Amino acid sequence: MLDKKGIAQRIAQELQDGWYVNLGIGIPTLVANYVPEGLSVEFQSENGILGMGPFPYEGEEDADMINAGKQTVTLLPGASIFDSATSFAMIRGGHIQLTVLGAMEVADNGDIANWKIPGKMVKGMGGAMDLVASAENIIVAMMHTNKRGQSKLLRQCSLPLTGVKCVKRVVTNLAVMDITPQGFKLIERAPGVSVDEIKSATEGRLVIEGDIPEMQL
Amino acid sequence: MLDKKGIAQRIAQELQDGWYVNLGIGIPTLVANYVPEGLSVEFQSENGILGMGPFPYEGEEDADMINAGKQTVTLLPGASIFDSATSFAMIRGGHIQLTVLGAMEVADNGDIANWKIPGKMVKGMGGAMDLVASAENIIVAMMHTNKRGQSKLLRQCSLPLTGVKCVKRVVTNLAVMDITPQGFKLIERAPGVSVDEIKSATEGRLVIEGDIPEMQL
Amino acid sequence: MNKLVKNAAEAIEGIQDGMTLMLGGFGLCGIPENCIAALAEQGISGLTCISNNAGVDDFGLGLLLQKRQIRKMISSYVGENAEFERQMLSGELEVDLVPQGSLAARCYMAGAGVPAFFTPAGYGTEVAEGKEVRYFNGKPHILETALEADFAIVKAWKGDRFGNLVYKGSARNFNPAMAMAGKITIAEVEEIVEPGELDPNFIHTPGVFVQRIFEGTNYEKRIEQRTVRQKTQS
Amino acid sequence: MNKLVKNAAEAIEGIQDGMTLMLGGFGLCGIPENCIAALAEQGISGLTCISNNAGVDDFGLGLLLQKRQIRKMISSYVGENAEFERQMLSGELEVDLVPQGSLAARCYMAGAGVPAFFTPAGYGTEVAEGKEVRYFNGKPHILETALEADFAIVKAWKGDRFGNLVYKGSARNFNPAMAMAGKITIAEVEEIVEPGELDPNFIHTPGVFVQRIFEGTNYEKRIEQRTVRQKTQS
Repeated sequence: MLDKKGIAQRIAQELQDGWYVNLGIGIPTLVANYVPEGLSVEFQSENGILGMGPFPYEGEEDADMINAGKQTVTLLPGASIFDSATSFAMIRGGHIQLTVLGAMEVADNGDIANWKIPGKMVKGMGGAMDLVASAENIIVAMMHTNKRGQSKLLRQCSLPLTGVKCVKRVVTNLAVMDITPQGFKLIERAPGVSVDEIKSATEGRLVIEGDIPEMQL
Repeated sequence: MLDKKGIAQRIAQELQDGWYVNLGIGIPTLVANYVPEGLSVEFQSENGILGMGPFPYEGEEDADMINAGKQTVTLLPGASIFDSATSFAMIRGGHIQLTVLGAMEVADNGDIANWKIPGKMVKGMGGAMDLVASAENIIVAMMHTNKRGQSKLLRQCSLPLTGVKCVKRVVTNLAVMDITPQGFKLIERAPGVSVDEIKSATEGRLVIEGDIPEMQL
Repeated sequence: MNKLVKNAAEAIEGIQDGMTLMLGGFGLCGIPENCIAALAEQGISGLTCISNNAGVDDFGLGLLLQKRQIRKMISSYVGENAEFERQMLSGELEVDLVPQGSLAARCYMAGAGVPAFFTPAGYGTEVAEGKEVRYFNGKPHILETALEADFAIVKAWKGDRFGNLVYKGSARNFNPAMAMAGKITIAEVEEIVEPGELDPNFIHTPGVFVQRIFEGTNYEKRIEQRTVRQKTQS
Repeated sequence: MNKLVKNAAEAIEGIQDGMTLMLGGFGLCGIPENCIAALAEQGISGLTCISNNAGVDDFGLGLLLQKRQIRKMISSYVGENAEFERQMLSGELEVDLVPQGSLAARCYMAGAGVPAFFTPAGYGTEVAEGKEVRYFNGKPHILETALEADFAIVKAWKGDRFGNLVYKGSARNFNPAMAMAGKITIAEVEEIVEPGELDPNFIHTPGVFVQRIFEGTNYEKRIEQRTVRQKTQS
């Protein structure tokens, strides 16, 4: 079974040289720590940065330089700054090759819910609806089940949707799955996790074809 | 009767302090030469300049600094440069207080034609359609009649339109007229021009109320 | 061309109860601190505020929420403010949540004279309810409309009396698009410079979009998430 | 992140007969001279060219018109080119004239993922024929669609191997919006600089929009209307 860092590490394997990547808040943010050697990728922050670097050294924080999670960050050489309208022009226009974001629920048709629990949590969708409606390549990073042990991979989302039929791949603490017309197609098992464990943790349709390899981290 | 410079001079009287102004090619360009003392106005060029100044001194021309008429120009302090999309965002968004342009024909309902003579001259509309559709305050600068002596102030335009019901005021070599629901309303006569001369040179409906003063230049 | 006003109090003259304001910033970054303080002081109320976020409890738009000056918020993310959430859940505060990219575009489009446009964002969600759907290249889009404001209030780094503005770092965010959208746009800046000092090639907001400008004072520039790394390993 | 190519010949690889190209520039100002020369040399034909103007008879896109490489032009103003007018009036060349602001917006919107938008420009004229009309605030608007291109070719002043671009003066014009709109965007620049040399706060086109970049040579930068004043009177 993977921890959050493991999920991020596995997703980092999806990166390709020259890609522009938008990482959501939470587990997705950790992906930046595992960029494979020799790959050049640029991270976009939807508040208006391309080429985000690591956190600043202590004492060098700049209130005017934050990421979409409101954390102080730095810029790498080749970075650029732009306004929110331009930032979402990039996103909506399909110029970002990979979007990684968290989710409360994912349905086996690619629907995603991650912005609202009616009557309870109403923080807003931020940039998530623009991201999921626009990107070609959307990977969800999340735990397979919620705190009460219920599956977050469903036949149908119960929460208000963020986007429809948009998720391409899901990476959880248990498995890597692709969204196919037949449902979640199991691609890889997390280390030490059996196909049966994944089955029982997945409420949505799960497609299992042939031997399912274990992830190589 | 006014010459082209006189028309420009009369239009310059319309300028107000703090206005942003777009001047079309031809007579309108000359308006910049007659800005009343003490008024601060900024000239916009739709290829991406605010704060256009005079022509450069000989030898100081810069191929990268031209106006919409493709003439080499300079910038004044406080000028800014932007791209074409932003330039027309300004225009379409109603941020320019006055637009002055030439016309082949103006109708007494405010229609204007200035971009095409079918089968003959097809240079294109450039930015004229955006300007006339967007600006609140459009003044046409032109000669009252064409080279064959025919009126250019018509009941209805015969040439393909640039915009409908958009012209607010017309300044010609003979008169200043406002567009009203009743037609061209005569506001001022050019020096030495009689109301009858204006009447006979105007094909569209002409409204004459009371004494018509002569322009003060 | 002189758009200089003395201070925030003079800049916000004419803002009345019940008006719609746009306020730049992302989180607490790049927010018009001086004007927010002046609005709080004057107690103008019944406001509709268009702003990506709603500040935190004791800073940014949180200051206006505390004093119940805001009737309605149009935002994309409001997660950092407990008082906001309380007012919203209790129904005291009307909230219209808008996808962040649509929010930015709706400001930009208002400034650009485009009253409506199609975007894929929000299709199939609550956001699309009641909106026209149309397919382009086989993909569903919804029709979104431009957002207008009686006043837009933005914060820039430097500016001149023509209203030309330059922003610093990610404090740019929503400010340029909102500057375009206000019927009257107020800019507060950290430093007023002489016309000509800002390179015309590198002005972020041309002065034509700005009606009033002043040099703000005592910027706190609070950091919400101070994240750092240690210098021990180089 | 290395988008550097050697020269124009390498940059235009993959451009084929019958493709749609966008080319930046206003008149002869800010046009991609090197790429136009390479297109002329390689004789790629049947092109649809989206460009505000069509050059003059012996420069700019006029070079491609001379060699009959262009099947269709999408432009706003084509007044400076006798050969163009001849081909258009004779029917050899298809021409779609578009209001200049709509042209710029249709490029920008393509790059921004907005497939259609309403604009007042052209309502009631030939341009509106066959287009949807809708009223907003009592004013008629027409629905315009985004323009896409197989390749966009732009000219900038400086750039780096990440594709970041900076333009000079009014040579900016259509280049930034077109840079956003190409499926593949080629940028030719007067000077390639090291990443980090361009201030991140003042980059006009972020590198994400650019796929290939090279340092051009022998820029002629012809002036169409050399207008000057005398120094005699100060």
